[in-house]
Amino acid sequence: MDYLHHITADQHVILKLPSGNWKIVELKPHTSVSLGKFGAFQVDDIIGYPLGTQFEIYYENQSQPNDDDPKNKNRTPVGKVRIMDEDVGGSTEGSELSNVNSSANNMNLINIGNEIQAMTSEQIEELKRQSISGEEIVAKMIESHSAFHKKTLQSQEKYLNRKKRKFAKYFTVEYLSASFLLQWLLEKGDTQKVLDMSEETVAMLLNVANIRSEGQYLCMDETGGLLVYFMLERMFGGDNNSSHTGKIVVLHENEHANLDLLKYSNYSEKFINDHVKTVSLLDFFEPPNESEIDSYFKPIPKEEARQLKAGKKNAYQRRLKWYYNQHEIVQLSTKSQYDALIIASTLQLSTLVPLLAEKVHGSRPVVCYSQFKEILLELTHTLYTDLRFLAPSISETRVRPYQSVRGKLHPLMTMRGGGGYLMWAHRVIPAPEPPAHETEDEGNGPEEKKQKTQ
Amino acid sequence: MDYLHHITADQHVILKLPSGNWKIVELKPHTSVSLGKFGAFQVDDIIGYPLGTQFEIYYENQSQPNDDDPKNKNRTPVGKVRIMDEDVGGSTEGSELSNVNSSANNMNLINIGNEIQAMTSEQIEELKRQSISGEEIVAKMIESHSAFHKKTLQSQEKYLNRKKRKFAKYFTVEYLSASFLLQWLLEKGDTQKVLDMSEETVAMLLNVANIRSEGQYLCMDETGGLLVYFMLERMFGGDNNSSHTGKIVVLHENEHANLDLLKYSNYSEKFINDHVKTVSLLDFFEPPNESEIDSYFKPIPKEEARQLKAGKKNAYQRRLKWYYNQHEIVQLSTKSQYDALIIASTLQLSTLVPLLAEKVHGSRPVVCYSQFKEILLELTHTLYTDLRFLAPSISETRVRPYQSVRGKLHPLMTMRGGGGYLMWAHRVIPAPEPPAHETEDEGNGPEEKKQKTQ
Amino acid sequence: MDSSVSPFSYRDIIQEGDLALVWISRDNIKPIIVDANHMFNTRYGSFSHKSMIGKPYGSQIAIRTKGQNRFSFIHVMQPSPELWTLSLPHRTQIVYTPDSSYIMQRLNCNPCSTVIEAGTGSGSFSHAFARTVGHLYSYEFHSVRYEQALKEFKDHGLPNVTLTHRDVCSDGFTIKRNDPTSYLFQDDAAQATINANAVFLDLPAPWDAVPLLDQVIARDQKVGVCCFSPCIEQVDKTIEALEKCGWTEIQMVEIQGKQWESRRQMVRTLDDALERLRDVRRRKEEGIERRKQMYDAVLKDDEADGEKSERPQPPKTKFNPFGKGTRVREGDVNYQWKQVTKVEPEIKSHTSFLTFAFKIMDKSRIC
Amino acid sequence: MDSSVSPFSYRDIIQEGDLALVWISRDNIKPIIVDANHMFNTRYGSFSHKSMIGKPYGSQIAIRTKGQNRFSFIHVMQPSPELWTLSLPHRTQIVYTPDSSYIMQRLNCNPCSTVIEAGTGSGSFSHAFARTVGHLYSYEFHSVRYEQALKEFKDHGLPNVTLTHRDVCSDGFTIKRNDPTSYLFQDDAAQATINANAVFLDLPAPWDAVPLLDQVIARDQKVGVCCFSPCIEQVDKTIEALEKCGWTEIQMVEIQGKQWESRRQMVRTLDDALERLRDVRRRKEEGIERRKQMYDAVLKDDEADGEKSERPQPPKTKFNPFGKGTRVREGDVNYQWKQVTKVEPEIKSHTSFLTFAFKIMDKSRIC
Repeated sequence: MDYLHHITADQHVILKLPSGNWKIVELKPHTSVSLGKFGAFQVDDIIGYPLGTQFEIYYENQSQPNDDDPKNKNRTPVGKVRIMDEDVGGSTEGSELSNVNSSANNMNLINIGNEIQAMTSEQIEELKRQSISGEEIVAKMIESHSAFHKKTLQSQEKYLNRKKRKFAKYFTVEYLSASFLLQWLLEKGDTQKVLDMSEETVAMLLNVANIRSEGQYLCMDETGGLLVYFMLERMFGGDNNSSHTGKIVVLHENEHANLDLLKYSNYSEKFINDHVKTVSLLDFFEPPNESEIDSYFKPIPKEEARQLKAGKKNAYQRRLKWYYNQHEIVQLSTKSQYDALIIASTLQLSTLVPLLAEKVHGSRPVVCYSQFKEILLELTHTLYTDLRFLAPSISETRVRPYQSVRGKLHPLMTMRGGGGYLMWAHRVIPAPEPPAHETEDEGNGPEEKKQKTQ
Repeated sequence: MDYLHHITADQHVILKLPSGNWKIVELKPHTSVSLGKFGAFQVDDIIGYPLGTQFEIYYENQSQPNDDDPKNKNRTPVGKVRIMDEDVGGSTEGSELSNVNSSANNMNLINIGNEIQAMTSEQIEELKRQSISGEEIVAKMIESHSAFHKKTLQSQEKYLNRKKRKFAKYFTVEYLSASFLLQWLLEKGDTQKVLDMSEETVAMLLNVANIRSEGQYLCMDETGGLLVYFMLERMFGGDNNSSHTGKIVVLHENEHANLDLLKYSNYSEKFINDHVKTVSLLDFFEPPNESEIDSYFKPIPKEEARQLKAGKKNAYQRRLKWYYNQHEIVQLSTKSQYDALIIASTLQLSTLVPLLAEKVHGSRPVVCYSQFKEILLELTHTLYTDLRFLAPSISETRVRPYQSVRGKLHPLMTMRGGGGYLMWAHRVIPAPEPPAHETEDEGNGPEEKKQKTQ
Repeated sequence: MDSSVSPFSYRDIIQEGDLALVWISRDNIKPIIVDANHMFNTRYGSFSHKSMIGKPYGSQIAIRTKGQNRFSFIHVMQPSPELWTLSLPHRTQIVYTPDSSYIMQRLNCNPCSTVIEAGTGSGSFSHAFARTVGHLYSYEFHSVRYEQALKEFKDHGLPNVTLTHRDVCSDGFTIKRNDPTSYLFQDDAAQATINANAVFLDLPAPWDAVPLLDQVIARDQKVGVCCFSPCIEQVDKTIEALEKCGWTEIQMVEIQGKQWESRRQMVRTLDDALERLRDVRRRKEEGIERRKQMYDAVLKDDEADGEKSERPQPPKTKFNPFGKGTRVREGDVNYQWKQVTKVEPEIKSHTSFLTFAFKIMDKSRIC
Repeated sequence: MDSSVSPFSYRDIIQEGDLALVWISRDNIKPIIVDANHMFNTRYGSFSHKSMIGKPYGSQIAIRTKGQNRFSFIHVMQPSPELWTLSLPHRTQIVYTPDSSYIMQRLNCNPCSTVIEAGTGSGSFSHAFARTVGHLYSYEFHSVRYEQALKEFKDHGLPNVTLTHRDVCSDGFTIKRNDPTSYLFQDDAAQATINANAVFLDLPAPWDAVPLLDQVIARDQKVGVCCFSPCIEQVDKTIEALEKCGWTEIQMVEIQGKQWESRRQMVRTLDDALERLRDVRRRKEEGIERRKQMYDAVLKDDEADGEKSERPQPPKTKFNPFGKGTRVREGDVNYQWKQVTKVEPEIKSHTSFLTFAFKIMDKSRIC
């Protein structure tokens, strides 16, 4: 399973750029990947290194190719790569920065801008043309930056980061985990596409839904397959050869399920076909009739089928697939009980959940995601009055990241606002009313199912 | 204005006890105040010290009075007081506590309980009978506590705090600010009585409502007068002789306004009568008719009134008061425009606010408090479609207190969950539709009043 | 119970010998071993285990209490790591689900993961790890807790957990023969092969343990670590140690988890409030009319000093659309209600700071 | 404008010379001085100041744009400290209202307060202080900003603000004759009498200023201080200084302010979704029926290899209860909507840490 830990040909990986942005690429051998202003590299040069490795792109003096060919003027020249010893993608290193420990430099707080940069842009361009790394350029610029040491800590930091992002030519090749995929989508501005879901909320979902490698899950995923990818990763860890038997049944409200994002996964088509089943809501609630299916089509003996001519054979194979698919729908919609119900959908949950939960085993979780707490509020009020649901509650989980630099620790000044909410309940099996004379007697159990009075 | 800064006779003050609890007392001269297990003191002994002073109660050896009188057996003996040099009510002092800087004492983490306390309770009682302060008792107990230095930092702290609270006899006399009054109510468990309001939310309310000493405010206060007290304190700072002219008109839905909590304030009755007016919602929306009022009663010339006999005079004075009050209601409900509308009420805000806001000057704020965001959501949707309201928005403000001890800084592990929400909008004056042929043309201003599409 | 099946794996029917969780209320969940001869007693009544056996998990077990003939019930749940966590006594120091779930996600835990956990503590996080990961190496320095956890993991059927009694800060993570451990040594191996790719350190001084990790983490993979510390000063020392030991992408975060209850608040319209005041006014007006007459009388007739009789109290209002005075049950169908959410009265505002970092020990190329 | 009246005190009618705030949108509020000869230009059109004069504050000013004959409007607002804060460019370092309002409340600011503020910065907090307190002593170390604030406070009519150009960390708070200050010295007083009972320090190194406070705070009252620092290490040094200088009840807090938008989400029922799928199915069934016939044909008739013709695409569904494909305006009355709240896309997750402390210098008794 090298592809889980090492950069492998034909794999989808995600690249972290100096700008903090992300880029997903498929590593086609013998091709090059362009990172725009951060340079370009040859795929073959990075194959075999551990996933997570940070590479620097460098150019030898003579290696600016095609400079004369007008066609290639706007093409990023392909450089060589070397492994970087130290991470520079994280937060700013504290070592270069003097500490704020007196108010002595208060006076120079303002008016620090581009005007006090002593190097000309020509000088910088010259440096860039030489085989000098971004780090080195920045160091030289600091040297020549007379006012640098008069800046406040914060502005020093900002300055360094800005410069680094501008000149550095490095990238990190990461395993395309579900979390990175989400981060990439959020950075692209696809917040609404993933229903404003945050990593911490989906992480909470996976745990409270008790996702296990051997579970059979009933799922609605309106995030384009992101939720399903999170589940697959949790269940199988990207391992195409996993022996685990878990299955996700994805219900959808359109003609076809939208699991587009799985195209970035490194699971084989076979693997996905084995572990992810899609059924439309209509097929699920009004499944085909078995005898009707059989009336449309009956498989002929294998021997016979094998002797069909090419054209006929294809048509037969398609019909056979349809036939098995229809029977599978019957199986999934009428004969299966599930280990959890997991919903991330903008359909009205209060009408959906009570019906779908019928297919969930007792004691198993029902977990719904919504971007809006009010939607889950309506849902829980519906579930409160339904004895098949135990203790529905709404949870909110938020991560607060810090600037994690020693001597300058503080929560990040701004962060994304949303992240969504979860409704968590357990499917339970109500008992028949115990015999008693006063049947109109009100239920008065230790856990009051009915709304409590304030 | 000594009573604002110094402990004054007949003043309401709030006492902070070693347990962290609060107690409101009226300082009646020549009486004593009992703090239960924390001792008792003579009011006269503390008069004249600055508000905010921390006192220790101590007992001289012979000063256990009435020990033989069975009547007084359960009465707390009254001690003497002395000023404490150092605050011990705050967070634990770090000095006595060793730092966590290795895992060496991991092994002794558990099973630290009462069983390893070397002093007997008799010994402790003995110490308490002697003229020994709580601090000293705790110090002696630590001395005799063999396992103390083996405890983890956190358990050391907990232990010290527990012991201090148990034996210390000190108290701090604080000015009864609106914030302290709120804190006292919350600690008493009166969370619902004040609609779960937090200090930070009401602080935000005071600022966004632009409360000024000279403002005329229309207010609904379902917190028993707490909100009005916050406003009065902000407007007048507890100064009975304030020259500021501000006024709060309190609308109420019951026969009388409930401003009970003002009884703890140190404002004079006259002051409150001058600056706080109460009008029932019915009187406000259906004010008395002026000629009707006059038909019920007309003042007689002062000379005549003065000559009325005692019984008649009283009756006349009451009628006169009623008469002026009725005319004041007319004034407040039909002739006044207000500088802000401030509502903390559980009446349906979406029906209330549009009507009350009619009485608010243009460009002045409308601020509503609610314990629940959903209530304000309904309200803002109503206001969105009403052109008299500019940019209604919902805000949430939360304070997160830290354990503020050097070397052991962290946010408090638990805190109160609620605190409420605010709706903030500005009263504005819609322009008549500018003339144009296509009157059905949709409004398309820079600030879209209508709901934006996603 | 079939001893080869973990009580934490999916099971459908309650059977004799099963570990089950009895849900009395959200704050009161109790583990039981199902035993046909036992009763489960609550202050709401006694429930026989016999009545549970054979029923599906999740079943409500209902009784009529003898004395008052009241309907009383519990639910019998199959344990999951999250329910198990909820069932632990609150005084225990545990890693709560919002933290543990984020840590697991951030360290990308899955069946291909090998995880180190120090210390084991209450074992609640161990259960969540064990559900998901390939193998968990858990270390506990305290011998009593070690023994407790050892038994618990065995009872709970967690074969992918190796528990070792160890102060990792002084003695590191390497597991040797004769160490107090549940590790099963192969043949003549002198020490365990761990190769962890995810590490969770819940220790007072993680900086002592960080330098010792290199011996046991996978060399040619990206390995993640999370240090869990309540105080900010611990974070500072942890970052120092992580930097010194070559860990990168250091980031500290906090998790804030909130739980919301669904409630209803009565819709009290202005019209109803006004109608109620009108009712009061009507009653008062009688009084005023009478008072006016009295006042006129007073002015005209010196004899009548009506002090006692002139201020009759109007009868208390009878009209009350909000049912004040009587206690209205939330949701009472005679009133209109608005759905609202309410956060818990006391929230967990801080658990610990989570410091994450990553490392690849050996970046050499394989081909 | 009557120069004796502050533009920040309550005024009703927009007048020539007034400082007013033009509200274009929540994120776009611009100050203007009303001048009958001026226009206020936005990308939505031009608004003449003349059309504002004489109208009440809060008035909507509406125009029809010439080109498109579209309705366009602004609102003319009277400045308040909070609106003024919103009108400041976002890049400026300012103390936002959730912080400033809490600080004012915690320091019990009211007309009897005398407050010290260092530094003045953008002056936004100064406006909020000035509205409420008896007197504000504000200190600014940077000369350009000092001059700017001096002019602004004068223009804004804040007579209860004394501004002094000073690096308080090195030179303290005492105001002497000949110091660059707006303080008006009485007679032959050598220095100002300050006696502050509330202090706000927004400085990079408040620990340098804390020891210098004793000279200017009220001696016989309880005085409160709040230090405003972004980094936790600054808090540590601040607490150290406060403890050393005899300040007590030290407590650090953070303020978290969020703004919620009101939105609507379409109610999409299961029944509608099913009906839509039924529509698709009906269209497909035709296809299936045809395919079945073709299949039968294929099995019977070797000649027909229907590769091209046998898989007709069913016509796209026409029925769509959710109006997909067309862009539905939020709140469109043809659909059902659920009211929801949405937090800002980017929240201010951290402003600064607020460290509070209190002190009574002289505890002697007055009688």
